[in-house]
Amino acid sequence: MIYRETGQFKTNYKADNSIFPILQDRIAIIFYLFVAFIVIPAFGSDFFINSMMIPFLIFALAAIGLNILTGFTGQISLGTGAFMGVGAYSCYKLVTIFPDTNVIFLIVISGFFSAAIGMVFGLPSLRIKGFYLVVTTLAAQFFLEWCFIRIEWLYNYNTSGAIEVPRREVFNVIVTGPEAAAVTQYLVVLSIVVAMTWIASNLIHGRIGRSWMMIRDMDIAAELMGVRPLYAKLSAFAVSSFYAGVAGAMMVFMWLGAAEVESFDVNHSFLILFMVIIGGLGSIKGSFLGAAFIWMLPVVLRAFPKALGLDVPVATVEHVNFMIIGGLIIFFLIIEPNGLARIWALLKQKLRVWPFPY
Amino acid sequence: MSSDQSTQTADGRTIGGPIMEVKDISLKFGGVTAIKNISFDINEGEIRAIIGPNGAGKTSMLNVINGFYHPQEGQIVFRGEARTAMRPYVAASQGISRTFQNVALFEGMSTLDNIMAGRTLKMKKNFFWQMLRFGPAEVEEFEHRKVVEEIIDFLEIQAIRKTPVGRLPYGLQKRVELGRALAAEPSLLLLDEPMAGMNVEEKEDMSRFILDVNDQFGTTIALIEHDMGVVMDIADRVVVLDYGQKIADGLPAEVQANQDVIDAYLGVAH
Amino acid sequence: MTSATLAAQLDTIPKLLARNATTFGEKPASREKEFGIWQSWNWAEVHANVEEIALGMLAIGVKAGDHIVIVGKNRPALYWSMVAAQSVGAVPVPLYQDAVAEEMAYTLDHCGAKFVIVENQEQVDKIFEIPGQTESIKKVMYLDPRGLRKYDHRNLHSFEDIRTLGKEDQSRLQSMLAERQKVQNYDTTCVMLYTSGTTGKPKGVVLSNRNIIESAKSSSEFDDLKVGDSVLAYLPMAWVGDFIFSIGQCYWAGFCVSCPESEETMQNDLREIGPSYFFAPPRFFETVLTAVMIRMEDASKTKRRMFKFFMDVAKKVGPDLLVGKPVGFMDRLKYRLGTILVYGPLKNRMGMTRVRVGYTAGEAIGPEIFEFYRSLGINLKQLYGQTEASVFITLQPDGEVRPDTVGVPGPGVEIKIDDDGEVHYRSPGVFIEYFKNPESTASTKDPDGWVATGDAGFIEDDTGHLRIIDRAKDVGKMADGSLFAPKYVENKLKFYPNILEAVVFGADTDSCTAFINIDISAVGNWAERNNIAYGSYQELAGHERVLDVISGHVKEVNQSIASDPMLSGCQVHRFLVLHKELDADDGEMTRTRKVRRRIIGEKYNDLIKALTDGSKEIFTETEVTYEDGRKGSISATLQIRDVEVVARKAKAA
Amino acid sequence: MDLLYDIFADPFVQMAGMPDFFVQVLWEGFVTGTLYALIALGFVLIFKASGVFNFAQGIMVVFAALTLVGLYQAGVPALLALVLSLGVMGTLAVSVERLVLRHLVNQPDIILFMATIGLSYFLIGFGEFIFGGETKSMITSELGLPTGSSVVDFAGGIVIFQHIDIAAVVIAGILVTSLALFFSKSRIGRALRAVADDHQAALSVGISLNQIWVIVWFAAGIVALATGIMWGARSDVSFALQIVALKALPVLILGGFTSVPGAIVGGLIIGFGEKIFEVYWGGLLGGGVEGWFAYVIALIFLLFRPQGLFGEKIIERI
Repeated sequence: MIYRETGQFKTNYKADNSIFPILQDRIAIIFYLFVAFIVIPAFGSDFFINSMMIPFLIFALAAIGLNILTGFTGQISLGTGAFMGVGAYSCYKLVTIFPDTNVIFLIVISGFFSAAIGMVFGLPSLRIKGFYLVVTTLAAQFFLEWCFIRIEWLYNYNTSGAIEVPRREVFNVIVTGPEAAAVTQYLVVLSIVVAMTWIASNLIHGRIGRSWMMIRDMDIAAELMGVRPLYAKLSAFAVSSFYAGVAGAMMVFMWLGAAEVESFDVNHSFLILFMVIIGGLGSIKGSFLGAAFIWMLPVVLRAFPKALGLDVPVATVEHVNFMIIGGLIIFFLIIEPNGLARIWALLKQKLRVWPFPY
Repeated sequence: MSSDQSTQTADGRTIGGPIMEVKDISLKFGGVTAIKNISFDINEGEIRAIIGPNGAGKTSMLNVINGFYHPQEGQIVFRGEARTAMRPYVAASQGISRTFQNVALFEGMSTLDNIMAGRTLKMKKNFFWQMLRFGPAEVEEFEHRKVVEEIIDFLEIQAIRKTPVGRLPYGLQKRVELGRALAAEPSLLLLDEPMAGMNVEEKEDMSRFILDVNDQFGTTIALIEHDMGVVMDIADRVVVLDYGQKIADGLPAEVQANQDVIDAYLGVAH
Repeated sequence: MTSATLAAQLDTIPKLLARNATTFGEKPASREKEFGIWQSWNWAEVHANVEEIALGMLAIGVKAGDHIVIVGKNRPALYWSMVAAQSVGAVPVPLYQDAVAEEMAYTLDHCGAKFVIVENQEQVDKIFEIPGQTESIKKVMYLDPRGLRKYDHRNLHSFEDIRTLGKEDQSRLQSMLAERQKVQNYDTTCVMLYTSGTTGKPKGVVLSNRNIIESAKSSSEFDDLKVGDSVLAYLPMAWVGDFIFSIGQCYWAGFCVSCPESEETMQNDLREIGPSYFFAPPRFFETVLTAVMIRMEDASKTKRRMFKFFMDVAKKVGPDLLVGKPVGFMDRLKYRLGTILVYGPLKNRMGMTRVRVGYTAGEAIGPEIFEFYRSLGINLKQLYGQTEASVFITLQPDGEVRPDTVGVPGPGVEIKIDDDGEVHYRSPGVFIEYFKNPESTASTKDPDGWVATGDAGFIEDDTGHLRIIDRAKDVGKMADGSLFAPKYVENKLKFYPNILEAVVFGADTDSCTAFINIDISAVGNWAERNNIAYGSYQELAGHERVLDVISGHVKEVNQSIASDPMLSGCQVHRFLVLHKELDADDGEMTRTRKVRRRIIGEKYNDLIKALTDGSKEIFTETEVTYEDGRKGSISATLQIRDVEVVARKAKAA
Repeated sequence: MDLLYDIFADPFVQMAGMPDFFVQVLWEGFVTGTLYALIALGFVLIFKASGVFNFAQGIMVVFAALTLVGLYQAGVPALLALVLSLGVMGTLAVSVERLVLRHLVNQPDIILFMATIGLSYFLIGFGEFIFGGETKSMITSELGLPTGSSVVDFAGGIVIFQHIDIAAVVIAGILVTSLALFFSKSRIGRALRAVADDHQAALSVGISLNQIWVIVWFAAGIVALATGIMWGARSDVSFALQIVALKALPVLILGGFTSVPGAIVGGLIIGFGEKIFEVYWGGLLGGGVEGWFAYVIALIFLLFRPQGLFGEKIIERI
C-alpha cells in the first residue's frame, strides 16, 4: 500500500544490485537509523537502554553470527555460547595486557581469537554433516566451558573465578566499567553492530555469501561448480565465531560488567539458536527480529501480570517464559519455518501488491 | 588437439582431436561393478552422446569424468593431462562443467544468483574487498553479472531473472541449470539427461539451446539422453553402454543399426 | 520564430534529431531493458548512433529512394535504423514481426526493397524462405547474431559489421551523408507503412516529412508533450501510431522512448518505467481491468468490500475531480482516502501512476472500462485516426472526454460527412499516395485532398464531437429496409468481459444473428468459482451454463439497442458460441485484431445458414492453423440459442 | 620426561597397584554407561521408526522423574504415582504426535530436530511450572527399590556395590531384552521395523504412521521413566540433569543412530571411558574432564568413522 514502485527503474547494476532497491525501503532504513542513533539516546531511559536496547543489539549480533553459519551455510551449531565466551575472555586478557589501548579496538580484536577457535572446531564439518555436527559443536561448548573454569590464567587467577571489567576511557569518555554511562555504551554497541551488520550483508551479497549458500543448498553441486568446501565452511565458521566473539566481549564489557562461566553455557547457545529460528534462518533482518522477540518476551511477560495487578512469583514467570518459547519454536516451525523474517517479507509483499491478494 | 586432426562438419562446425580420452575405466562400489573397462574419447567441439538402458552406468561415467567418483582402474586424459582421479573442484577449475539428472539447483537462490554461482571460479576478489563490497569487489561482481545476463538472454529466461528457482516449473529449472553450467565457460560440458521429464515443445527448445551452445561457443558437449530421437538429431557420435560395459561406439546411424544395441534396448537376456 | 521558418529548419526527422542532440543532448532519448537493466542513451548518443548506422548504410551502397525494410520487436537500434535510413535518403518500411513469410514476400516485392534490417534469426529465416530473394535483396542485416554464425554471409551482415564498415571509410561517407541530407525537405518521403486492411492486399501508405512532423507537432502541442515525458514502445513498429509516438512526437518533443525486454516482461517493464504518456488499444485496457477484477475476487472479504466502496466513490466523483469540477467536501475526503487505500496502489500495480495523457483508439471502448480508468484519476482519452491521416483525425480535449465520442477535429483537421454518412477529412497529415497503386489513391483521396475514412458517423450538433457508428460499407440495410450496423451491436456485446469477440450478421435478412467468442480467462475464472469443470476451450464454449450467461448478455444488449429507434432492427434474435477463437493465423482477423467479416462469412457459411433456418444445433468442422504453421481441423456440434427481443416501435420516419 | 611418565606410565601403575579401586571405577563406569545407554536407547527407538532426531529424550528422562516425584509429593501413593507417570508419558506421546509431528510430516530432518529442541524447552518450563523448580530426591524406597550397599572384598581391598546400581543394571537389562523381543516377535514391532525401512511397506501392514509414532514415543517415554528413576536415585531430580542427558548424543555417535546394540555398546564405552579418564588422567588437567570427554571422544571418532560403529558406509549419489 505504501509502496509506489512505478517509475523506479534501474539503469545500472549498482542500483539493481543494491541491498534496498526500493525507494521506500531506503527511507525506512534511514528512519530506523535515525531513531536508533538520535531518538533513543535523547529520550530513552537508562533502564530502557541498559536492559532492553543494549542486550537486544548484542544478541542480534550473535544471532547474525550464528545465522551466517546455520542459516546461510547450513551448519548447525550449539556452541555459540562458548564462542561468545572466547571473545569475552580474550578481551579480558587483552585489556589486562594492553591497559592503554583503546578498549573498543580490543573488543573487535578479540573476535579474531574466537574466529580462530571456531575454525578449529569447524574442521570436522568437512567430513560430517547435520546432527553429527551438532555433537562436535557441543564438544566445543563443553570443552571451552571447562577451559573457562580450569585455566585460571584466563580470569587472572581471581578467587571468584569471574572476570570483572575495569574502567577504561576512550578520548576521555568512560566507556567501560561501572561508571560508564548507559548512553555511551549504547552508542558504542550500536555503532559496532551497525558496522558489522553492514559487513555481514556485504559478504552475503557477494561471492563468499553465494558460496556459503551453495554449500547450504546443495553441497555436491557447489563443489562441482568450483566451491572449495574447506574454504567455504571454514570461512563461515570463522566469520560466525568472530561475530559471536565480538558479541561476547561486548556482552561482558558493555552490558554485564562482570561474568563467569555460566554466562556462556549451553543455554546461551540455545537462546541464540532460538533467536535465529524464530527470527528466520538465512535472514539478517530475521536475526534482529528474533533477538528482539526472544529478549523482549520475558520483559513483556514480567510486566503483564503487574499490569493486571497480579502478584506472580518471578520463578513462575520464568517457567512460563520457557514454555512459551518452546511452544513458539514448535509453532513457528510448523506454521512458518522461515520465521519472523518471512512473515515480515510476506507483509511487505502484501503491501507491495495491495490491493491485490497476490 | 592438433589442427591436422580437425574436420569440418556438414553444417560448418570445426571438430578437433580428442579433448578427453577415457581409458580402461573400471568402477566398483563394494562388490558391485558399476563400470567395467570402458574406453572412449570425446573430440573437441563435438556433441557426444552416451546412451544405454537404465542402470547401464551412464551417470556413474559422468561422475567419474568430473571427479565425483574415483575409479579403481584406468585413467582419464583431459587436455593432454592424464590422471586416475581428481577432486570435483579440480575438474571444475580445469573447465569441466555439468548438469544433473535430477535438477540440482540451489533452491534458496534466484535464477540470477544460481547462474552467478556458476561464475564462482572466475571471481577472484578476496575477503577484504568482499567485506567492503564497493570498489573492486563490486566492479568484479558487475563484470560477471554482465556475462550472466548474456546467458539469461541466450536462454530466454529474462522473465524469471529474480524468481527463486524453487518456484519454477521443471522445464525452466533445467534451463536455469544449463545456464549455471554455461556460466563457468566450460571447455567440456556434461549434460545428464537434459531432456528428462520434458514435453515435446520443451525438448525442442532444449535441443535448440544445446545445438546453439555448441555452435555459438564451440563448447564440447557430452550428454546422456534417453530419447533416441533427440540423440540421433543432435549428437555427432554416440557411445552405448549396457551393464557397465561399452557395446557400441560410432556415428548415430551406425549405432542405431548395431545389433548389440538393438538387443540391449529390447532387453535380450545376456 | 514563425512556424514557417521553424518548418524550414526542422523539415526532416534527421534535422529534428540534430536539434535534439544540441538542445537536449544530455536528456534521455532511448531506453531498452536489456541484460537486466535499463540501458539508456541520451540525445547526443542517439545522434551519434544514427550517424554511425547511416554511414554504414552508405558503405554498403544504399541509394536515395531505396526502400529499407525493418522487421523486429521494438528496439532502439531498429528505431535508429529508421532515422538512419531517412538520413541517407532512403525510405524506411517497418513490417509486422509476426507476419508469415508469404505476407512478407508480398511487401518486399511490392516495395522492391534491396535492404532488409531484421532483429534475429527468426526473421532471417523468413526472408531466406522467400523464393528468389537472392536476386532482389542485396543485403540483409541483423541485430542479434545468435544462431546465425553458420549462415551464408555473402548477403548477410551483422549490425556491428555495418557500423564498422561505416567507420572505416568515415571521411568520405560523412560528406556523402551531408550531400544526401541537403536535398531532403518537407516533401521528402518520411516513411512508408503498410496498412493491413480489412480486405485485399496490404497497401503501402507513403507519408512525407510534412505529414509526420506537422501531425507530431500539433498533437504534441494539443497535449503539451515535452522533454521529460516518457513512453513505452510496445506496439508493433509497423503500425502508424507507434511511428508517430516513438519517432514523430518523440523527435519533435524530445521525450524518452523505452523498449521492453520481452513480450512476457512487458507488464513488469511498464511498471518499472512508469510512462507519463501512454497509448493502448481498448483490448489492452479491457484485459488489464479483467485481470484486476479476477485478482480482487481472490482477496479477503473485507478487502473486497473496501475495494467496492472506494470504487463506487471513484465512479461517482473521480471523473469530475479529474477535470476539476466542484465536488462536495465529504466526497473529496473519501476520494482522498481512496487514493491512499485503493486508487494509488492500483495505478501503481498497473504501472499507470505517472500517466498524464493516455489514449485509446482503433475500436470503441466499453463505457464501463473507460470510466473505470478515468475514475481512478488516469487521464484516458479517445482519439480517432488512420494511417492515411498520419494518425490524428479527432481527439478528445481535456475536460471533454466521453466514452461514446471520439472527440473534436485535431488542430488543422477539417471534417465533413457525406450523404451516405461516411466521414471525410482533410489535414496536413493526409498521406501522399498509396505506393504503386494510383487507382486506390484516387478512390480514397479526391483532388482537393479530402480523404474518405470508410467509416460512417455523425457530428453531434451541440458539442461538435464526432461519433462513429461503423464501417461505412458494413452499415447496410436489412430486408425490411431498416439500418443494419453490425459493429455497433458487436461493440455493445464486447463490452461484457465474458465476450471476447462477436460477429453479427443480418444484412438483407429479416433478423440479426451473431457468432460469439467467449473470453477464456474471464469465463474460465467464472467457471472455476461456480465449480464447472472443463477440459478445453471448446468444452467451456459449449457448456450449457456458459450459454445461459451469454444469452443473458445478449438479452441486455437487445434492450439497450431497442432504445434507439434508428437501430432497433439490429437486435440479435439467435446466436451461437464459436468452438474456436477467431485468429489472425486463420485469416479470420487482421494482425491488429479486427474482424474480417467477409472471410468469416464464407468460412462459416454452414453456421450462418443454421442460424437463419431455425435449427437447434449444428455439426461443423473447421480448419485451423497452428502456431508453427501446420494445419489441422477441429469439429464440434454447436447449440443455437434464441434470445428474447424487444418489440420494435413503429418506425420513426 | 615427568609429563610423559604422568601420561603414559603412572595411571597404569596406579591401576595395577590398587586393583580394588580400579574395579570400583570400572563398576561406576559400567553403571553410568548403562544409564547413558538407556537414554540413547529411547532415542534410537524414535529415530529408527520416524527419522526424528529427538533432542528432547534427555529432558523426557528428567520430566518423567519429576512427574513421578511431584505426584508423590502431592500425596499420591508411590505405585499409583508410577502408573500415573506412565499415563503422563503416554499422553505426552499422543500430544507430541498430534500437535507436533503430524504437522511436520515431510519437513526436512533438521526442522524436526529443531522442533524437538523447542519441545525440550517446553517440557522444562512445563515441568517446573507444575512441580516447581527446586531440586527433589527420588522416592527410591517408596517404589520398593533396594537401597543400601554391599561391600565385597577384592584383591586386598574392598569394592562397594550400591544396591540401587545393581537394580539399575538389572532393570536396564530387562528393558532392553523386552524391547528386543517386542521388536522381533510382535506384529507391531515388526511393523515398526518395516517403517524404519520403508514407510509404504508399513502402511501395507495395516498400521498408520501416526499410530506408530505414538507407540515409539510412548516406548521412549517408558524408557525415559525407568532411566529417570535410576538416575534420580543416584543423584537428585532436577533439570540440571539435562546436561548429563545430552551425553546420549556422543553415545549415539559412537553407536550409530539406528542400532540398539550400538546404543548399548556406545553407552558402555562412554561410561567406562570417562570414569577411567577422569580418575587416572583427569588430575593432570585439573579435573572436571567428565564434562567434555564424551564429546571429544565422539568428535575424534567421527573424523575417522563418520557412520558410527555399526552404521554402513554412505555412498553419495547425485
